[in-house]
Amino acid sequence: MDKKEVLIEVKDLKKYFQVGKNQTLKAVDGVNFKIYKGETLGIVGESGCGKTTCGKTVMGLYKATGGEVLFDGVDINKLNKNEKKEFTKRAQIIFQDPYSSLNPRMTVGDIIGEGIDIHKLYTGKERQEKIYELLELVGLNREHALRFPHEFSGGQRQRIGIARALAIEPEFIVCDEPISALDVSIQAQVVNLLIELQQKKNLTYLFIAHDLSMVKHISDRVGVMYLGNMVEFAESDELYQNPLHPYTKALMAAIPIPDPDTEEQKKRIRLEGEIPSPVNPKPGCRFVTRCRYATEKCHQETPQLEELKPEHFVACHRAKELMEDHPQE
Amino acid sequence: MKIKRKKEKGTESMVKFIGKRLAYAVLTLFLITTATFFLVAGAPGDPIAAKVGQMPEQAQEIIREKYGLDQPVVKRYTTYMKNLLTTGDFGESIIYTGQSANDIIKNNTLVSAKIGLLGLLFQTTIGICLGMVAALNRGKPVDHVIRVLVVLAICVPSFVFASVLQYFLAFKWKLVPVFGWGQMKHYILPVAAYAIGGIASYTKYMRNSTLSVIGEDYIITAKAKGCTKKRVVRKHVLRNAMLPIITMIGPSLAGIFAGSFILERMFAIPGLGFYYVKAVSDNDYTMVIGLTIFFAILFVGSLIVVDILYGIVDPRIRVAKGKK
Amino acid sequence: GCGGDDKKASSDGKTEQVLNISNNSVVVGLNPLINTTGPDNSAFNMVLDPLVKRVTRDGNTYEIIPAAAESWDISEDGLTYTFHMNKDAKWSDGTKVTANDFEFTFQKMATPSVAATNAWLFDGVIENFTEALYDQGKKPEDIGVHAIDEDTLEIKIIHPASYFLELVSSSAYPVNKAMYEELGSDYATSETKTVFNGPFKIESWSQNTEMVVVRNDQYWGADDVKLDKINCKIIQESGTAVQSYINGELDVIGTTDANWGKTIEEQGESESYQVPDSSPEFFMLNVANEYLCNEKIRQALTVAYDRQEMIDTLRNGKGVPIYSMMPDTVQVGEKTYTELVGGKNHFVQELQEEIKDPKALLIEGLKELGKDPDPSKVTIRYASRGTDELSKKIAEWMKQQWESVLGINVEIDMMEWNIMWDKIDAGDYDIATGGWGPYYNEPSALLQLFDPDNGYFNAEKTGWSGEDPKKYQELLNAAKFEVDDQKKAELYLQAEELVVKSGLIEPTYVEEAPTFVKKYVKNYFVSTVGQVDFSKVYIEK
Amino acid sequence: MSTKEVVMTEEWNESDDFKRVGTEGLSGEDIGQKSLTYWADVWRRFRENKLAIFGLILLGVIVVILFVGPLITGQDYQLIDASIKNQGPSSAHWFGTDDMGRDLFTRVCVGGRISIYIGLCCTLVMFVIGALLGALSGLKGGLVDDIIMRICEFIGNLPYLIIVVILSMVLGRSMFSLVFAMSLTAWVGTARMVRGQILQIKEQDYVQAATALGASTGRIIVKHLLPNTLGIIMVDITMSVPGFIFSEAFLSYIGLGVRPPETSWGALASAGQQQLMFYPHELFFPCLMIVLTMLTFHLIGDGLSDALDPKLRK
Amino acid sequence: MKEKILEVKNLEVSFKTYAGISHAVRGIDFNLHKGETLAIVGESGCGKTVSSKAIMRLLPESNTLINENSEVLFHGEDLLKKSENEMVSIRGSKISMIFQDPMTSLNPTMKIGDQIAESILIHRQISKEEAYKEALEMLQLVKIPNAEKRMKQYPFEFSGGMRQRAMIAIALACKPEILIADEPTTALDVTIQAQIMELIGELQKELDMAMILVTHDLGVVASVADKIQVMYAGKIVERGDVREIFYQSTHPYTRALLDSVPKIHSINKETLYSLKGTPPDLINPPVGCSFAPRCEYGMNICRKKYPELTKFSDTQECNCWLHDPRADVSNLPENMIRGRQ
Ligand SMILES: Nc1ncnc2c1ncn2[C@@H]1O[C@H](COP(=O)(O)OP(=O)(O)OP(=O)(O)O)[C@@H](O)[C@H]1O
Ligand SMILES: Nc1ncnc2c1ncn2[C@@H]1O[C@H](COP(=O)(O)OP(=O)(O)OP(=O)(O)O)[C@@H](O)[C@H]1O
Ligand SMILES: [Mg+2]
Ligand SMILES: [Mg+2]
Repeated sequence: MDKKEVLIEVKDLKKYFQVGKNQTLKAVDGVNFKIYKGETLGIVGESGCGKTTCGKTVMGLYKATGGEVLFDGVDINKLNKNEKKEFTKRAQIIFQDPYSSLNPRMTVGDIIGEGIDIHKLYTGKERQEKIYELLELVGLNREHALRFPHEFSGGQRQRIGIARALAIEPEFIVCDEPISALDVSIQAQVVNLLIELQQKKNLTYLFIAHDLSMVKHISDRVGVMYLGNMVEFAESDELYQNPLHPYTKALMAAIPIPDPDTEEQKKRIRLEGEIPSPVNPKPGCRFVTRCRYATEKCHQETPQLEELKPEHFVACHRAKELMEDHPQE
Repeated sequence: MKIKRKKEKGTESMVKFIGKRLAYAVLTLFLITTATFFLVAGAPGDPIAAKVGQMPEQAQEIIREKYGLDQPVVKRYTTYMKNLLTTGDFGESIIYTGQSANDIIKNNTLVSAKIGLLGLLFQTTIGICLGMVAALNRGKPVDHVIRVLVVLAICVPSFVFASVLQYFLAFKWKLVPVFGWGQMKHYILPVAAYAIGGIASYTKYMRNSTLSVIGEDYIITAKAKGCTKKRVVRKHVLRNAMLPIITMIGPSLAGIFAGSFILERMFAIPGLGFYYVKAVSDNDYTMVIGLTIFFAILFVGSLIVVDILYGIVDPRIRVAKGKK
Repeated sequence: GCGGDDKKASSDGKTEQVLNISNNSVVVGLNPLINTTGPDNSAFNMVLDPLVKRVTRDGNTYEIIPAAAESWDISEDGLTYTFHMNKDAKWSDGTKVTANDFEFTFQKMATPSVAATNAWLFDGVIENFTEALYDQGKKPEDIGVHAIDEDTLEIKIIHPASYFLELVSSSAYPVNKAMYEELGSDYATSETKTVFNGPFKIESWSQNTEMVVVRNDQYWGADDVKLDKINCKIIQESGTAVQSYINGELDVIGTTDANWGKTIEEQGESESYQVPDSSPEFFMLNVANEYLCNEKIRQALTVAYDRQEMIDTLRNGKGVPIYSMMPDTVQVGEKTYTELVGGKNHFVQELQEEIKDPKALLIEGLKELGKDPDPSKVTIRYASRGTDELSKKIAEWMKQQWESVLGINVEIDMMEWNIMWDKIDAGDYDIATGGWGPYYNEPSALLQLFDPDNGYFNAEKTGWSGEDPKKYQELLNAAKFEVDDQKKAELYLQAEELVVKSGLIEPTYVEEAPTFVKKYVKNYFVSTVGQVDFSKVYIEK
Repeated sequence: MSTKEVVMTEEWNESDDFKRVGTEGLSGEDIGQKSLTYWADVWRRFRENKLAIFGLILLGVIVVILFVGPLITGQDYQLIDASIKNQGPSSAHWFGTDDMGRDLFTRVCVGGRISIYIGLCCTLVMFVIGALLGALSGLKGGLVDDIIMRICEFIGNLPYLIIVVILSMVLGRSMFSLVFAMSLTAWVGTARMVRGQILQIKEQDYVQAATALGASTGRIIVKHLLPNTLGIIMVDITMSVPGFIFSEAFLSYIGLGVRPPETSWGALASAGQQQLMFYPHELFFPCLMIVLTMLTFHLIGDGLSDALDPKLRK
Repeated sequence: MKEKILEVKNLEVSFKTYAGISHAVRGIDFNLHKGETLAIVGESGCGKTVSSKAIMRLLPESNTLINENSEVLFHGEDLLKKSENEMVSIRGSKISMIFQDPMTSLNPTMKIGDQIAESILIHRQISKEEAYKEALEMLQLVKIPNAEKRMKQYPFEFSGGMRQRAMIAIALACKPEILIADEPTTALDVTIQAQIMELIGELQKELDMAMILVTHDLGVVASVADKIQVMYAGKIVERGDVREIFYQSTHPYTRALLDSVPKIHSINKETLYSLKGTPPDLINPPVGCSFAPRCEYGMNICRKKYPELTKFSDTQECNCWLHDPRADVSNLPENMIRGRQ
């Protein structure tokens, strides 16, 4: 872990959506993290907790409501037109939904070539060759360049999306749940491809997913989000072995393991209660409605991320005492 | 796995919501009045030409003065607006000397509304029924017959339809009076002629909407519960399929007062459509503005009504707006 | 109410005296001072008695008969009219109809703020009327209309006018003084805010549905009025109206459609009457136009089509061609104008005989103007009067006639008629369609139109210039003060020659629409101005 | 691995049959369907819709008749001949003659050209204005959107007839003013629809993907937004052509239609309506053509919207 | 072994589509016993939903073709031969179904209470009030807090988890003998998923219901299922009880499924097992074993002839040529080879 170069630093990032009068949906509410060059940072969390929003804000696709995103030390929200274009050349995104992320009226070749055209990287034959190369890189055929997205299956589409992102040879890619829409048998194809590419091209990933096993599989470090907040953040093995936040614990316990014996022995941590709405959230810890350790303080104050163990951050008022009470858990 | 986006609608109260709509509506109405005024004032053709045509110049002046037509347009506009805003009076009709536009509108709306309402009633009920029947029998002969009829009905101009109806039903077979107003039998022809196009389009929309509802998951849920076909249709399909239809009713709702010029003419129905066309072609600006505002109010109003109506039928919207 | 059940015989065995008629345009209002459209006048004709009435009798004859005035005297010089009021005349509220009511009516007409639409007709006729109306130093009280006493009304006019009685009969329906003073501008805004002194009174009125009038029991001649009730429905679509006539829902119908006419005749229940209209149709040419300033070209246009054929094609033959601005029914004193001038007024016919080759004449005219003699280079705009089917057909027919006979191009401009007036005002037309219903049956009622100063089609609008307009004016003035009918007619003839023979105006035809009346309706005669004396009509089944 | 082979190898050849081949020959990324461009695919599905194809053919036939018909009969649509008024259909006059003795067939053809021409022109104007403003409104959002939407509401409420009358007077009674007046109010609907579409598509990930790639707004509009709204717009377009033909008929009925001697189906129908009782053919033929044309556009429109419906795509 | 209540024999379902006839389910057989949980796993489009809907006769009549020889015997009576009226009385009362997507499976314009009560009203001769009271009990049973208030609310006022619970309440309102749960938790979060699955388990025990659980989530299967059948391209390729499938799967597809899921507790990051290619087109299903083209161990024969059934135990059986004595079993993972019975 020593002396890694920071590529991206996210400071107190906030993204609110105005949904009707006096209705603020705090999709991301004060998130901090760093991504080092060449690593994969995973983010997990329930559906709607703000993962996609976070990823898109990091990409500058949403204008941040507050906080900053420093890419190589420069705030991406303060870039001028040219710098912005330069930024887009270095950072790319792969979308969650392989169906809506490809323009149905463009050929696969054009979709992949779009970035090349925009940044005028190659023209003519070279461009064509590059596209073929990319297609083959993601495991498709040259002939597919002239086809349209609707002719492809979900996994293939996702790979087209990956090829599109790779076309301009970025350093950093936000992978927004690139596998959640795919079949089990296809998921592995994509994940393997991503890992392979990372090794080949020394890419940096922000890997978003709600499938914890997959996140763990691919990530070096993992952040857990709950309703717009980052509640826990650690190296992946550490996190999975010693979750500290009550939510993370529940999450870990809830993950169904495809192994009947493990399942049978599994201790269940039952979470009661429902997930509150992110619209006009109450102050205090967001998890308070479902947390069995909640105290008065949790209702009043929003906990901040604290480094309870080296490189292991938790945002919970009671994490420390709980950790000491049940060191094993 | 789909991305689910809970569209938490604003929780403004209904009153506030309507208030805002009304404010917009008032602004729109004001603009429309202004524009209409200047359009009509600027339009070629003299509203009192018919009256003063033959008169010597001096005599014409007297009449012009009476209607303020000797004033510059802007002055006329301010005077008119002042009067309109303070008294709500559209002014005396220029063509129908001695009668106020308000009275003319008041006296004729009801007639137009009767035909219109009846027409709308038939349009919606028959349209909705036929649409349902077609959708529920998709691909069967009934469906085909209904669809063909719908296209035909949409394709025949209403005046042609009206003429033919009048010729056969009234003149040839003497089943109903040729024209007239006041008794039930007089309604038959105009209402039929008025409704036919609407029936067709409601049928079409209802069919589509029903088909899409039938494909929804909750219909399968209902079937899985053990609902009989009839019950599924009555309890689950109908209400949901009618939701989109309600947005269609909005503009028609405003339209029922407007009257159909052609039908009024053919069946000698004393409605507003006649006045409207006449006022426009005669440059009777008080009448034009009066009618325009009247229709615009109805239009804007009906949109609000539809919103409310929609809220009543669709709980999702009702609560979103009415919370707190 | 509906026409259907009105036919039943009443209990005492007598036929119910209910007449169902229709009109294609609405009665605008009930105030005779400001409502003066055709339908308004028809309504007033039933419910208001002017001083005298002009009625039509069988055989198309006319007669001025006593109405609110039972008799009248005309002074030697023809300038003072004294009316003796009918002492039995009462308003429908039972009050007496007095000379004061009429005095008041005329005074109101002369009041500028009232903006009475018929006022101008008396401008230049009644003493001081002009000065009062245009606020030139006289007050409405100063006009030459005086109630000597309750039963005597004296009217002083400026020049002798054989048509004055007729004018009074058609354009001076009375208002009730007492009521008017009470209601002011609210007078007669509805049928309940007015009173009637005619044979009928309005029972109900819904503007674009129906007007129902019933016998006015207060009417002095009520005993002679046979009809109990008249339902006058508004039916704009002529087809609808005819169908309902055939179906028995109406008792009277007018139609120019030959097919309907045949159907009705085959039905055998109707009597048909044909009365030529008194309103000539004509084209007027804008002399300011580069081509139309030439007399030869105008004449060529005038004779380029056959008027009878026009009537046959466009009006199913229901019309009478006219070759003079004056239909043959126009009178000067006792006799018709045509009769007095020995038919010399048929200028168009004259021209048609003279000019055998209109195209050649046109080319001659073009040469005179120093223009390209090729007629196909000439384009003339034709302005329609209205946008209805008939106007369209006339336009299309005229276009074809002029184009094929003269080889010129005609461009049709369809326009609403108020817009056409506007364009004529602005001189923005080449050939415009005109039609005129004279207010009284005398040549001046039509010739005045073209008065270069004051007429509706004044020189400004027609572009008429040079000596002719002055001469025209002088001739009309001379005629005004001429007492001898023959001489008067000659003066009119000279004036007419200036406009018609020069091709400035092209008279075409008068309409002669048949009116079908169910046989059981008796005494139903339509006048040339379309009026019916309903007080004599009755039903006999 | 065709079926034939299976039959042949009924007797097993153990050594060969049980030879491991693994995933060999699996062109891993074989995609089942034929390669088709989006529009080719739409066209394919459209073609399968027999009614729509029927409509298309019928429309073609109608258009051909409109242009070729008068050449065959050799009649002049303007020629008035009082001697042959109101004749029924005959070999000389296929649709009979009108009340001024003009050949009705030729008039229907000439009128039809104008009606269709009006329908197309109005649609074009409506589409251009509506699509531009709608796209602008949907894209820019905020104040621009607000203003455009207010304008739409405002124009939508203006009395249509007044605009027709005024324009026909100001601009002269020409086809241009008629087209202008009719489309002036009609674009509002298109603008609303395009705006709605754009708002929807704007949210799609592929638009954001383009943004992420650094695409300019212009590129996004041209490459992504417009092509993807086109489908829905096309349905709207096909459906509005007959709508305009109808409007013109109404205007002709109240005397505000095309300027004579030109004619249109609306004008012919309105003239024919007055002759219905005695010469029904004068109403029947223009109406027949209106109905047929409307029918074709409706069928085509229906077919298109089915073909474009994403739910029906495989 | 408990009583057999459902027996599916040679169920074959196809659909008429634009592109041709799609053979969604191509002849499947299975039995269901009282109280047991049968899981059907397989990836998207393999026919899981179609087979379960076929049992309930809920497939659209217009374009569905069911083979005449297919049988669905419920207590020995063939459901496929029953009239629509008879089916109505079975659906919801004897056999119930929960659907995949709780967001769209509830009528948006009907109050939750009414939707639950409807189910009771249809099948039992009781008054509205009573039905409503029972519905309330059901809602409490599925642990929805504030049930009384919730009864009067509309689906959109419920969160996803609550909606899914309402669905369960509807399905269980009449205490059915069989519950078909079609991916009941796919749309939910793991924490909520755990709550729901546990709930279903409890209720199942309480009512001694048989359950068919349709899912592609092997984790869920591992925790609740008694028996598993694996489907691929419209056919069942392997079945067995839980442990047999998880620890001794005999079909390469089953293996692939299991291997492509990352193991959360393993520390080393080996490359995931990844299947090449995509599932076959059901309009022209391949001759032979439909998995053959993607199968690492595929042989020539696999692409020519559909493999016969091999039985390994009372419960486990599999259709795969690899278990033919003549098969080339080199490199085959140890635990895939099992003795035939
Ligand atoms: N454009 C938007 N306008 C308003 N609200 C939004 C918008 N985008 C997202 N949201 C809301 O923000 C919250 C977070 O959404 P986001 O898409 O980031 O969640 P997520 O963690 O990616 O969920 P999932 O796992 O379902 O993809 C949600 O409540 C969502 O409804
Ligand atoms: N009504 C229908 N018409 C045509 N084809 C259908 C229909 N319903 C299902 N299919 C097809 O049948 C096949 C099997 O579908 P099914 O829904 O059973 O899959 P599944 O195993 O439930 O998948 P998932 O995990 O995605 O729910 C699919 O190819 C599907 O496209
Ligand atoms: Mg997301
Ligand atoms: Mg499924």
